[in-house]
Amino acid sequence: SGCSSSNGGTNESTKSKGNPDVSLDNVPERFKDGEEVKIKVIRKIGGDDHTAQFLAGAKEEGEALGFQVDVFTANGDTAKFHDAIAQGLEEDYDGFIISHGDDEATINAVQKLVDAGKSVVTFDSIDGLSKINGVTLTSQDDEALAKLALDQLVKETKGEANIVYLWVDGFPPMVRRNAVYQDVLKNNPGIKEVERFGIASADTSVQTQNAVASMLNKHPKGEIDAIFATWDAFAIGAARAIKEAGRDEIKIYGIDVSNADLQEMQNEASSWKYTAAVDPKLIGAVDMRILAKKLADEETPETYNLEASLISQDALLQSNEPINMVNLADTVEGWGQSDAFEEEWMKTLKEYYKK
Amino acid sequence: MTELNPVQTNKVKRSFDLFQFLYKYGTILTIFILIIVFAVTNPTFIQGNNIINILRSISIVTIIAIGITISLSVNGFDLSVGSVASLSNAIVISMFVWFSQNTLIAIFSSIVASLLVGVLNSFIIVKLKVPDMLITLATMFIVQGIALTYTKGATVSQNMVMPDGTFATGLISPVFEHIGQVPWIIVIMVVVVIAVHIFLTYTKHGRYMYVIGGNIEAARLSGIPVNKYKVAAYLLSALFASIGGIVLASRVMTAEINAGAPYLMDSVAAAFIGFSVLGAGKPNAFGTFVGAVLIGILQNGLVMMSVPYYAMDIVKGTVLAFALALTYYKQK
Amino acid sequence: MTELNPVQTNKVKRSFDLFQFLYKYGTILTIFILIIVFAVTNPTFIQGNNIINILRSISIVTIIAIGITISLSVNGFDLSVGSVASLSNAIVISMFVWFSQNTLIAIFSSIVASLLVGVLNSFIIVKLKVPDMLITLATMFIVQGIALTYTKGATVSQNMVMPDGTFATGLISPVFEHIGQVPWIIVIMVVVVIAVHIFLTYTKHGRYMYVIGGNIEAARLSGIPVNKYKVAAYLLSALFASIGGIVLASRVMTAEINAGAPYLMDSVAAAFIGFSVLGAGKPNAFGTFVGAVLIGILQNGLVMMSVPYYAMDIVKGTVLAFALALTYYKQK
Amino acid sequence: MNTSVLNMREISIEFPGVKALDSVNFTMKSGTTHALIGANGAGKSTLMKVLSGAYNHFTGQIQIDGKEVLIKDPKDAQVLGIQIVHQEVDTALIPYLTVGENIMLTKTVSEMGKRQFIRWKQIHQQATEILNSLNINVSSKKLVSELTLAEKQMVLIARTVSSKCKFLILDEPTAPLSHAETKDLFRIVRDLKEKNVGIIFISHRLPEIFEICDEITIMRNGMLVTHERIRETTPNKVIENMLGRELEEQFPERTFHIGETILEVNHLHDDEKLSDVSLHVRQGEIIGIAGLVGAGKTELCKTLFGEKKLTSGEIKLHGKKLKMANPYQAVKQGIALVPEERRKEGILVEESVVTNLTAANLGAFTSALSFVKRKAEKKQAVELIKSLGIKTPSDETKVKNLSGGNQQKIAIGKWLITDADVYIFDEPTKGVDVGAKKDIFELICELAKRGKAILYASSELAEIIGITNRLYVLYDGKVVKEVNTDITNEEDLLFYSTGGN
Ligand SMILES: Nc1ncnc2c1ncn2[C@@H]1O[C@H](COP(=O)(O)OP(=O)(O)OP(=O)(O)O)[C@@H](O)[C@H]1O
Ligand SMILES: Nc1ncnc2c1ncn2[C@@H]1O[C@H](COP(=O)(O)OP(=O)(O)OP(=O)(O)O)[C@@H](O)[C@H]1O
Ligand SMILES: [Mg+2]
Ligand SMILES: [Mg+2]
Repeated sequence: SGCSSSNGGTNESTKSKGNPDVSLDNVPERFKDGEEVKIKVIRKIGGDDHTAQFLAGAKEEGEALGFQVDVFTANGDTAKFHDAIAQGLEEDYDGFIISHGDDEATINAVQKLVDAGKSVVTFDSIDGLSKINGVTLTSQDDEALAKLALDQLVKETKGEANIVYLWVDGFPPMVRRNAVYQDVLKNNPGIKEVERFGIASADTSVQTQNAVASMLNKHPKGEIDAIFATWDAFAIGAARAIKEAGRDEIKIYGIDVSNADLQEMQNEASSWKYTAAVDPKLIGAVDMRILAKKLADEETPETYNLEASLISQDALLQSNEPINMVNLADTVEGWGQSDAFEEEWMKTLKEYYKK
Repeated sequence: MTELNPVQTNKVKRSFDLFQFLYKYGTILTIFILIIVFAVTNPTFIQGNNIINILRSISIVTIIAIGITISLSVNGFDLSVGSVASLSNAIVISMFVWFSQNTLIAIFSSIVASLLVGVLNSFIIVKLKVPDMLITLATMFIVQGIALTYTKGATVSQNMVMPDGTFATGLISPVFEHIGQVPWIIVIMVVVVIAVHIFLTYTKHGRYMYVIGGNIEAARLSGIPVNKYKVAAYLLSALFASIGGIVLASRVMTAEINAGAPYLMDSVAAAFIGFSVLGAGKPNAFGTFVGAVLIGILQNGLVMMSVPYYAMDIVKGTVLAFALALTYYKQK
Repeated sequence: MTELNPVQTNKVKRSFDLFQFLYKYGTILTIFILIIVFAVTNPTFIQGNNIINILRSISIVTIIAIGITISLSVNGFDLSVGSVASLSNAIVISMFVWFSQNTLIAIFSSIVASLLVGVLNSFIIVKLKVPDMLITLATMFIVQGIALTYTKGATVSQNMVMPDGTFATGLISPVFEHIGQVPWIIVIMVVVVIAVHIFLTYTKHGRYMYVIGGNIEAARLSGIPVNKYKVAAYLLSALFASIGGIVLASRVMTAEINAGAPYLMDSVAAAFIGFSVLGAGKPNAFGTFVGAVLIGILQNGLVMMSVPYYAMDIVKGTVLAFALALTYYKQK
Repeated sequence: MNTSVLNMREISIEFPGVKALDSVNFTMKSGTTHALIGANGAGKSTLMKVLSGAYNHFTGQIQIDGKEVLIKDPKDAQVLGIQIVHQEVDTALIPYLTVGENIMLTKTVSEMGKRQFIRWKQIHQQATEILNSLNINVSSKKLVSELTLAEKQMVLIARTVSSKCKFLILDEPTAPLSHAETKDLFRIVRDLKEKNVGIIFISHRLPEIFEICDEITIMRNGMLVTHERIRETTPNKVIENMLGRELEEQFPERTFHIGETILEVNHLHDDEKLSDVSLHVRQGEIIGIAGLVGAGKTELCKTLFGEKKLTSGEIKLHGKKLKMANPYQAVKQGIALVPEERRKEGILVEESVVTNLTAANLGAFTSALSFVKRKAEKKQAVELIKSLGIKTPSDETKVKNLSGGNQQKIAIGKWLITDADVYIFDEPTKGVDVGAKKDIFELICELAKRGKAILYASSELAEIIGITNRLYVLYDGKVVKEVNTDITNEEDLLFYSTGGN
């Protein structure tokens, strides 16, 4: 039967669950006979859009490859995160993607996974993991992200600006972004930080909105030129506050992006001019590919940094249709499309399992 | 003996008055002291713009806290308001974005969904006799989960990518946008506070609620339909949580996950601080508003003074403790 | 009429027994049903390793919930435990990492700091007569702020970058690491539960605490030093929160910001679920443990059944509601 | 005026472990005052709760004017014109609302009809009128939580009296009232009777019953004993019917060995009421503190117990000046207090009888490391239950399920196992039946015989005369008279305690 679009069709129960027209000859041994592959994605932080997209990306890619993918987020509770890893070890998962395991205990936990013969890919986790053989550490290139946004800021203000710095300590990516920021301040004495604020709570964007609103009152027109927001939750809050106060002389340079962010930036009146980002969905997908290569016993690198892009409001406004995370690719070159680690056999598998 | 009496009365009266004064006006006094301190440090603090900022920033907390106040008035306690606000926020935005509905239908749907939570709460409390705090703790989780499941754990915004790969085409009505903007966001808050104040103080229903809260047995024995009023209280509490969520939605124009959750703590604090305002000695709408103002002023003033965010909690907590101490010291 | 009587008595007795049974054993019954359901779905659920996983996962919640239980026993309510656990976590790790202290000093310092919070709480409650829930809400913020300020809002871990650009050189003692590992993490929990159970049930002091919780006025007029016991209760509550924070520190070997905060809700739920276990009708250590087990089993079983994480709250909340309904339906 | 007839037939009700009413019949007409009498736990309050709709799991019939009526909840009863003032006043008042609101409560519930808004002015005006007409001197704007027990009782009566009713149940209304207030209450009762209201009056004070009632129904152990006209019976017959036996002399013989002074109070002041109180108590002596409600008896008792602060003056025990900041220290130094408001201050309603009885002296039942010796504790409790005649299904019963009088016995009982030197009793016989009263008096005399010093505060002058050796009369916080009991009488005491000199 050539029908490939029926889900839950008769093919499900037979040994080959996919499209019989596609030949699996060039596929690695592990995936040839349709034996079940179970992957668990465990992420420590949660409650934000980045998490949702990262998990969706991983799940989509994995399921396209015919894997069973279970996802879990601990919503910031470290012990729960470790409970989930320990529990996953007891079950019959073949591979794990560990995201944001930035605490010391993650090293031990991942070591145990590796000892039990599981394949592991990590994202934005503690550097000490590199000591463990066979684990690939991926991260979005925080240095590059911060640099993209800050270089643009320096360029547009010609190195003379009073800025508000929105940043919060306590998270490894934030620490890395701060390091770049400090460098930029050192190298550009004309850039002065007049205020800083940062809060990591469940309603970061609203808190930031309120805080920036009162800063704007404290510093009348002319005292602030730009805002550097190290996280999109900060940027969107600041953008709303500026809109409410009608202070559109201030420009926002941010990091990270989500669909809601894009909507805000596409608002012509919005002060959010630039944001540097990596597609979180792509991160999930690439991590899944690396994991698949591991399962196939292929060579994988020890570390991999996903490339960052700078999204500008101008570019967004030039498009004649509303832009979201998917069709952003039409505007920003390379967005959401990376063929990194996408092997031929993966394409075959995807074809095979296509519903 | 006749000489002694007046002296004695005087003494009693004097000490009595001081404490009574602090009890009644402690919170308001704290607010004034804060205003003076902040204004001296930074004169922009008392400019019109900033006052509007403060009022805008407390609007949602106040609306939700008013709901809690009503549940407190029948000696209940609704912990599910934060989740209900999240749910309401998610529904109202999704009605626009996913289903291209108009403002009325969007608001109506989210209020109906929230009232269903109120029905669930009050059913379990009234019929199954589970203590309020416990069951609303449970429904807090349930509703939070429902809101998350409804949005599949993602932020709902215009143009978003749907799970099936298509794009959402609905737009948020410009009319709706006004709700979360000055002056409407402040007007809504003021109307809610005044309406509930009148309701609780001047209508028989409000009085019955207080009677139930003060002594449920006595209320039942005097023929008040206790269960009906408990149900009403939880419906109202859900209603105001829902309004809070809608205003939040209009202010941020997206539905982030668990967006309403952070409002629980501040709202509880506002409602409790409100107990003593003007010597009410019980949950009351005006007091709740004053409590929210206290929290809002603190928040705003501290940012103005560039207090690092991590030290802000210390100051916020200390002032809260101070207001409480002023209020309760030597009271019975 | 003499015929009627025995029948009536019988009827009264029978229905009475069923409800009494559900009240006493509702929670435990729920646990058994859950175990059976999960085990049928996935046999690894009842394997030794997974049971150890569950016990490990509830250890910290249980320890903190035991502290809350003690504060509840004097009719108080300590909301600051989550923050105290954060503070204790931060101090114990920083003692190793920043100051290269040994395990004893590290643990000792964090316990002392936590007890200071207990002193503060009880001072305000006993001397200034501020209601427990309000003031511990305030100290919750204060202590959270203090913990954040202490770590400057950063995560404390080995080799961290200090504000002056150097690297922290201290190492966490390998001895300390054992505390958070099996079997010790489970042993500590079991010891805490048994010790507090014995304390509350079989000693004079425990009895006094319950008496105070039942009727503080009568307790005082019976010559019980009410204030001393209230202070003791808040000190114990802070102590257990501190132990919870230390165990957490040992388990994750870092001090993240607000690491203890998520434990508040689960601990409160555990302590409240525990009220009815075996018909105690009041806060009790064993019941709290059972409550924590219920929550832990749910959490573990749902992850095992690959329930989408966002739907997990629905199931968790529903089971909690179910246990509560079983427990309270027709009681009183 | 047409007379209504109330008829309760074969009423039975059961609680876990007790059959509280066993086919009781009760009949009365409106326009009469009907006494309901019985020992503590006889079932009086329960019967009246059935009539007022507080319970709906009883069997039997209630008829008004021969027609069967259904009373399943309080509203049903009110619609039928049945109002009740409950024995435990706290169960019927809303502490954080004003006196006015509390008085007008039933009116705002049942008589507002479609009106939605409260007229505050009107509420306070009407409440004030009612208060004035009843001679109650309390502002209608005061919060109920600030009232004394007697004032609360009067507020409750005011509320009930103000609503239209055919039958009014007063469950021990006079227990916290003194003479003057009782007189006011009786005036109200007579007025109502004139207006053709039927009043059911429960009291343990027999003289009151003979003063005000027309008919009397006597209960014992949940069963009806007799129903007769008051004119055809005598107090002794009533007591015999109540207890099932004759009661000999109510007050025990007093032959004491009076020793040296144990407690001495000099020039005591507190910040509210007491001024310049001096008194002393010797070993084996029972000292009365007489005075009207509000004279400051309770405050004196509490000050001596460390519960209230004294502003000047001194308290000496065995000649040593005492420093007492709280009751804990008082108990440690050998002072015991049986407080006035038992539900609030004296007992632990949610705890078992055993726990209550040992609460004041748990230290005596502990082994090393403060472990409680449960067996010893239970044994002691069982002994006390027997010796005090406490009527309880078991020693593990929660105290809230006991009748009022039995709760009072527990409040006293818990002090008997402590070894105090000074015992202070504040209205210990409130709500206690005559039989139990005798038990309590005997207990007190027994304590005196063992050489304890006893202070006995009461507004029941007869009791003071009956049991004390010597007494002080308080008026407005001051001692206006000290006198040996032998050489005084009730009239004199009443004279002193109303300010006469
Ligand atoms: N809710 C209840 N649960 C269990 N037993 C009860 C309950 N209410 C009353 N009883 C029992 O019923 C009996 C009658 O009590 P009731 O209060 O009617 O006595 P009473 O005649 O009013 O006594 P008193 O003069 O002391 O007030 C007592 O033995 C009491 O323990
Ligand atoms: N909680 C209170 N708030 C205000 N006034 C009070 C309070 N308690 C007592 N009083 C006042 O103190 C005075 C003395 O009351 P107290 O109860 O000591 O009198 P008493 O002689 O013991 O009378 P009783 O016969 O009721 O025991 C009264 O005038 C009363 O109004
Ligand atoms: Mg009675
Ligand atoms: Mg008194």
